[in-house]
Amino acid sequence: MLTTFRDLFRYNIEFRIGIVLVAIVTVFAGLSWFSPYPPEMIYVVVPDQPPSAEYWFGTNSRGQDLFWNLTFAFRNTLGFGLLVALLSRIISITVGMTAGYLGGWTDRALMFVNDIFVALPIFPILILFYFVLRNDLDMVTLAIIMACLGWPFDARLIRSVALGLRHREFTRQAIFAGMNPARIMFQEHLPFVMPIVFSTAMANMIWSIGFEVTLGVLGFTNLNIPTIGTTLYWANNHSALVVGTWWWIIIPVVLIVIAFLGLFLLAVSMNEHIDPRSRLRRMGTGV
Amino acid sequence: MRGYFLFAAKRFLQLAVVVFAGTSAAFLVAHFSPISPVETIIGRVSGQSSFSPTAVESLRATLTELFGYDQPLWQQYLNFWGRFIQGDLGPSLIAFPTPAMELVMRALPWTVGLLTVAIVISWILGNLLGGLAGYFQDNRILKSIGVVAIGIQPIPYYIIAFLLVILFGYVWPVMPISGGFAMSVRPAWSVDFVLSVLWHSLLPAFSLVVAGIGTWFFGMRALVSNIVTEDYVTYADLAGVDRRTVVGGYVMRNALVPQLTALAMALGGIFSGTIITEQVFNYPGLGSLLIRAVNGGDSGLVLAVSCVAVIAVASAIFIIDLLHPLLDPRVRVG
Amino acid sequence: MSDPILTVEGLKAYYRVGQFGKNLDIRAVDDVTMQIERGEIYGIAGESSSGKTSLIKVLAAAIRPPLQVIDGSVRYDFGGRIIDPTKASKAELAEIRWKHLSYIMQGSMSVLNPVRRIEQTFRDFAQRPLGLSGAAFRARVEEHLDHLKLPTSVLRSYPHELSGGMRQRVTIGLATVCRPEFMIADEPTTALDVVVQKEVLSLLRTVQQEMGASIIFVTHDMSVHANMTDRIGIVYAGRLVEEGPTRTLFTQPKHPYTAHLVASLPMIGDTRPRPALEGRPPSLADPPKGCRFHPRCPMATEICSREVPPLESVGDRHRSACWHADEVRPLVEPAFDKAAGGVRA
Amino acid sequence: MKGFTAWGLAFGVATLTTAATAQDEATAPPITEFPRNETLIIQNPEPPATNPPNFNLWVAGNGAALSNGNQQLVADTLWFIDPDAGLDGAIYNQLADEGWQYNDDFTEMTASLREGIYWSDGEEFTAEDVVYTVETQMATPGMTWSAAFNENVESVEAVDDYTVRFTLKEPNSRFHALFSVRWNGAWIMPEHIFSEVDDVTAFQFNPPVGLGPYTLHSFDPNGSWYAWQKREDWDRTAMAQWGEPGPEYIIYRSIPNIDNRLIEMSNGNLDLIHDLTPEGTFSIIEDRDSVRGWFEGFPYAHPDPTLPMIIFNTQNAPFDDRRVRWALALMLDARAMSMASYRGAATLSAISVPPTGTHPDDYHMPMQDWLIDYELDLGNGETIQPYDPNIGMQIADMVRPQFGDEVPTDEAAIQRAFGYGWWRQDIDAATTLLEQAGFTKDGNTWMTPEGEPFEFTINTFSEGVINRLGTIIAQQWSQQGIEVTPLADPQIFGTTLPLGDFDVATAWSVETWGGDPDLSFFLDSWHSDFVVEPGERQPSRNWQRWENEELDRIIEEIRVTEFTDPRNLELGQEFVRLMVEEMPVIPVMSYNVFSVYDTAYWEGWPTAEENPYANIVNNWANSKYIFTQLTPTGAE
Repeated sequence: MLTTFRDLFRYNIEFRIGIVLVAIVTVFAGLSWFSPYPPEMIYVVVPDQPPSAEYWFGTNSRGQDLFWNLTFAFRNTLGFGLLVALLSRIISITVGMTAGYLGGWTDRALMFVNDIFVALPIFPILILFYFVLRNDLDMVTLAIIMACLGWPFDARLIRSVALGLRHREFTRQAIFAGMNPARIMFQEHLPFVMPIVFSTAMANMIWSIGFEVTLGVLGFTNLNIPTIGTTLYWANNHSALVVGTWWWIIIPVVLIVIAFLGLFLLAVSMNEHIDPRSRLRRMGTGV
Repeated sequence: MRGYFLFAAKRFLQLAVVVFAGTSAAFLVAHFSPISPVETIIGRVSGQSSFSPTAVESLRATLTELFGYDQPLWQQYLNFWGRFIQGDLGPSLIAFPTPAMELVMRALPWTVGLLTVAIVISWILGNLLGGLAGYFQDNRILKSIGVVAIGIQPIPYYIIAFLLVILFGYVWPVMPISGGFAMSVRPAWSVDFVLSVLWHSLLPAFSLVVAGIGTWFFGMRALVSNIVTEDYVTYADLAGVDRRTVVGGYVMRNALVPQLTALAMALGGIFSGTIITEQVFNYPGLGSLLIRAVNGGDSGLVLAVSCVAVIAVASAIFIIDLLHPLLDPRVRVG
Repeated sequence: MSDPILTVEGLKAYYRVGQFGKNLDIRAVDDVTMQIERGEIYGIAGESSSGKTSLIKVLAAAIRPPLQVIDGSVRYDFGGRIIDPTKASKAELAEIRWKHLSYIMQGSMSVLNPVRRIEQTFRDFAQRPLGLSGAAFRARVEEHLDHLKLPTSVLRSYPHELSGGMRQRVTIGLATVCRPEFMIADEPTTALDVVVQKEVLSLLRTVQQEMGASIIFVTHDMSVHANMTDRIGIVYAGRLVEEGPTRTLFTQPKHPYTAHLVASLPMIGDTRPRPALEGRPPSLADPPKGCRFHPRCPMATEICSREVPPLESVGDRHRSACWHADEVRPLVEPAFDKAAGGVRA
Repeated sequence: MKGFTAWGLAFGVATLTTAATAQDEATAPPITEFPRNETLIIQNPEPPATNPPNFNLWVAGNGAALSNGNQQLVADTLWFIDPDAGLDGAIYNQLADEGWQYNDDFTEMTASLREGIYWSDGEEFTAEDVVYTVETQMATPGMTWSAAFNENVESVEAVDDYTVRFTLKEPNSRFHALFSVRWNGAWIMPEHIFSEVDDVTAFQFNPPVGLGPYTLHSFDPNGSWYAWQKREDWDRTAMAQWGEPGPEYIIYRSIPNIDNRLIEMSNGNLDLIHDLTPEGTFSIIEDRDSVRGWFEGFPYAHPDPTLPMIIFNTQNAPFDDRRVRWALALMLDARAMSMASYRGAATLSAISVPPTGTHPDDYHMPMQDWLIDYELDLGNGETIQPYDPNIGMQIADMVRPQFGDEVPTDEAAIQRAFGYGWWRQDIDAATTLLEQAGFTKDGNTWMTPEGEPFEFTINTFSEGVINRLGTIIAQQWSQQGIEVTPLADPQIFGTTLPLGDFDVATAWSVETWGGDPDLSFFLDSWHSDFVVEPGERQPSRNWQRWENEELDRIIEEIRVTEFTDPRNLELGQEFVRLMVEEMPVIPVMSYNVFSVYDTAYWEGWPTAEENPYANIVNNWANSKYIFTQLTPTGAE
């Protein structure tokens, strides 16, 4: 895994750009720990100030310094994305590897369940949860719900990799050596699955953050927590784009685009690493 | 043919299970709503004037019985299914006592129409461009389309839709930014009406296309760049098979199979986008209805919209699955 | 050597890979000169990644980056029509493909488009070169398949509905339906089981004899060579190291590498230990100086590591590139009997 | 090319599907143009109607739109009481040709009806319609005014075609209020239509038959717009006394997205917007010269006679303790609340009467001295004078750098616009009061007498200025060591307030006529007779569930005092003083609605300064008087 990263970093320009972009937003989110203002406070600075030396990102109509407010928003949003990715990885690895390794009846049953989850329209279900939970729908709860809905795509991919590993020589040796299936799966197979786990994790983050933004924009999350979604909600609530406080929309959008682009490039370059055919092709076109 | 029936039967079973699981989940989640439909209705009915406590009490009793809230949960669940099978999901609360299903059915065609148009366009266009970009990897125009797509892809959908409103409604006000058709026409089988519907759906559909096309573009490009290395493509090239035949019949045609599967898998997600579209463009449809239901505390209607969404998406997937063997002969036997 | 259909002179084709500022040449085909006669089956043998696939890519005019022709020429003579696939325009190439020059590819599983019926594939491949309209074309194809003793019902099938052997026979039908003068067969039987392999080979041979076409037959399987080819060229690390009539090469190899290849053929009843070839084929990106075989050659001397041995005549139509060609002896008792036609397994 | 063909094909198919399903509403002629100089376009604040073809506004909660023109242009009833000055006084005789007549003990009310009024289908309006309206609703539970009529009316009779007499169950000097429109009122039903119907509650009433000068022209089957056309016989309606309405067509459009409202008005597709954000208002007034609000300059918005406030659930501890309520009030900074909610465009009120309509003259100005001198006993022997009469001036100074000349400088004007004053933030006094109530401070955290941290949730609106108000209030209390979380609650009026499912909320339980000092409109329902046990449904509007003997005395006296009696004002002021003393709710400001109108196509609109004849907040049925005053500018 580490050498994979090293190789990617060395030889893959997309991966490098992706790392840099993700690093930018991560550092930005990290700045929230140095914020002079608590995130939920309003009317602490003069509202509606455009970006300036004093307020780098300007101030919004709620009297918040957008720079510091967005650091919190990114911390919460990225943290949320990571948590969803982490939790859904656990489910997708378990399901994917079990189905791929055990095969047969187990595989069919798991993939049947998998297909059900794929077919569920997630958004109405999320809204239903919001409808029921209201303010109790904090970021962690939302993350758990999203994780429970966001694993099937990736489980299928992991399964296909695991399916290939089952027929490999070392698997047979391990079976002869008397290793139990769980150990084979997690000791022998997991390292091979990791690249695709990583790549799907990036894609999953884009997915979950996208939903967070959508829910937030509609006001269907806890509006007291600063996130990218709620930032846009408040901006919209104050007609930001129409009344000319454009920085309130443009800056978070630029930042989220940076984050998404970074994650996207990481996922793509990782995918390429997994599929050597497209890598060869890339070498070819590099002439 | 028998193989196909077996295949279709299996898919149908899957459809049934999805609908069952999805609606059951929706029922259970909605059931735990702290907002009591009974109290919501009483609030709405009594909101406009003062109600005597006795009148409220008798109304409450009637409604409790109507909703069956005096029964145990499993009984309510069975009742739910009993009514559900007959296409009845109880009364809506924000338009009491109009059946929730009636409201949903009124909104459904708009959503389905808009989504179908948007999905078909973005799928075809995205796959076409992506396929060409994957095949002609050195083409400048296709390369720059790829760069633009990478730039647009991460923009949250809401922003794309809203920018279109600002751009075509404000800066350069040439497009309608709200409604399903113009106030000057009436719904009828007339050229004017159809054109008006088209004209009004253009901007919302375009926003969905812009947002959706990237996925197909990238997916197809990646698929094609792999498929061109397949033996049958090389072989056809060696045989001097016509370029267009190779691109169309060999490369794209084979890439379409996984892209069709991807379409089925993406439908649930695409449905989410339309909720925002309808919000931003004030377009009629399920999304607007859902938002109104949530804000109105109408658990019956929220449940109905969720169930219909589950059914609609699952059915769409089912239909796509049925198309699958037509595109991929290998599925037919299995 | 009166009427060669193909003449290759001093051909060099490299994979030129440029990455991160470095230019790296993989010398897949390095200074190859050869001629192929009309009606002849010419075998090309060699280990995997010896460059034989690259060589036939050039011959089949399937040169795609990063493969580039650096030097030399290739010259086809199709009944007076002279064409060099490395220099010809796309239109010119399209003219000769399938009509004069066809191809049977490795891997029968994947050379047919899985979503097209066989008939459609025939149409794609052969309708233009044959210049026939729908019904006439269909009749021609059916006639051809009949001739090959293939059921015409395969035309309505999809590739996945056919067995591996049937698929490869269909491919042969596909490659021969236009009655080309030259065919390139790249490992056509590798993935097939032995019985099917035999049937496919005999089919190919029959068609070839009827049409009088020339075939370049590439395989790493020496027993197939023994059965199929008239002449063999041995390729090692991008170079042609020995060339001669099949029987001669098997009985009197004049290159130590050839001797090893021949010796590696298993023979029934022969339980003697085989002298194994040590080491691995060299990297084509950085081949050894001098004779490229010398690091593995038991007979290597000082000159071998210094100078490249020229490909020189060592007998009737027999050429070898070895400083010690005279000293090479077969490593096992020659047991070649082409007439018997048996494949030793 | 293949792609394009397929694209076109798919597009066509999908559209036809849509069209086909929408077709079932097909009735009217295919194309109607609405000439811009004959058409008035108004934003309806309701979301697109849930039940578009339903016009039956006597059945509550049936999903019919109300403020889509139905109640402004079609429905009518006996009297209107305007929140503003009115065309000729705030009280209009509408279907009645004179004021309400009670007998001496207020057990009978007689209404004399206007003659020569016709329904839009040509039927004459008579006393039978009024009698039918009352009797039908009394006999049919679940209709909007069923309960109100049942509680009050013993019997109703048509004395003759143009006279109706109500016999009341109990003396009530305010019975006429049911037929007096403030926002809405008990609309008269067309007897000749409804008597033909089996189930009046299920009846859709499409097309509606009304007494107003407009009839339904067409509507969107998706409920997002309704177009109305002037009746040819508009002069046979009660509105005719104010002249011919200007617009031939009036269209009400639902535009939920605020930005779209701004865009549509900028593009000339909207003449009157019901409500905007403060920022949106500032922006459109700056961008489009022909657009203005109720006030020409800052604060632009129309103050509705509604009083946003902090409501305590006085049945829950510790909010049953007057000292705690006062302490919480003294922790607040009125300037911050005004700035955060309305960007300074708020009209503050320290007393429980909205600072709007005629109320400042009746209450705020006369009571100013009493408020300045008011002494609050902190319980430890100290007293303070908490009222600050200068807060309005301070806010005016705060917004002047941004708005310059738009901000008035004259003291009286500032008091009208920004309010007469509010409570001074006094943390020390608040601390004393809380300590007197048994609270202790642990570090920066207030602990309840039980030793728990003092924390609670404040329910507020899910968006708009009241949401902002709730947020800033929570923040100010949190800064003082009470952990308060704002909760955006879309169900606040639907369930939260009626069921008492809250500790503290920002909403309102005070709504007045605006144009009359009488407070009975809301106050009658505050009588302790109506207060229910915790968990039960409280009838409108005593959401604070507060009981007080003095309050009951005031209410009971109002019930037997004639509407126009000056004694009402004295009783109102007594109520105000009681509320200041007890603080069961903390009044904050009037509900200022950012209605703006465009004078590009129509002129003659009401203004705050010269001609405040009607409320421009157009979901009020009272806004109908505007249409008679409008004339086209000639622009197209």
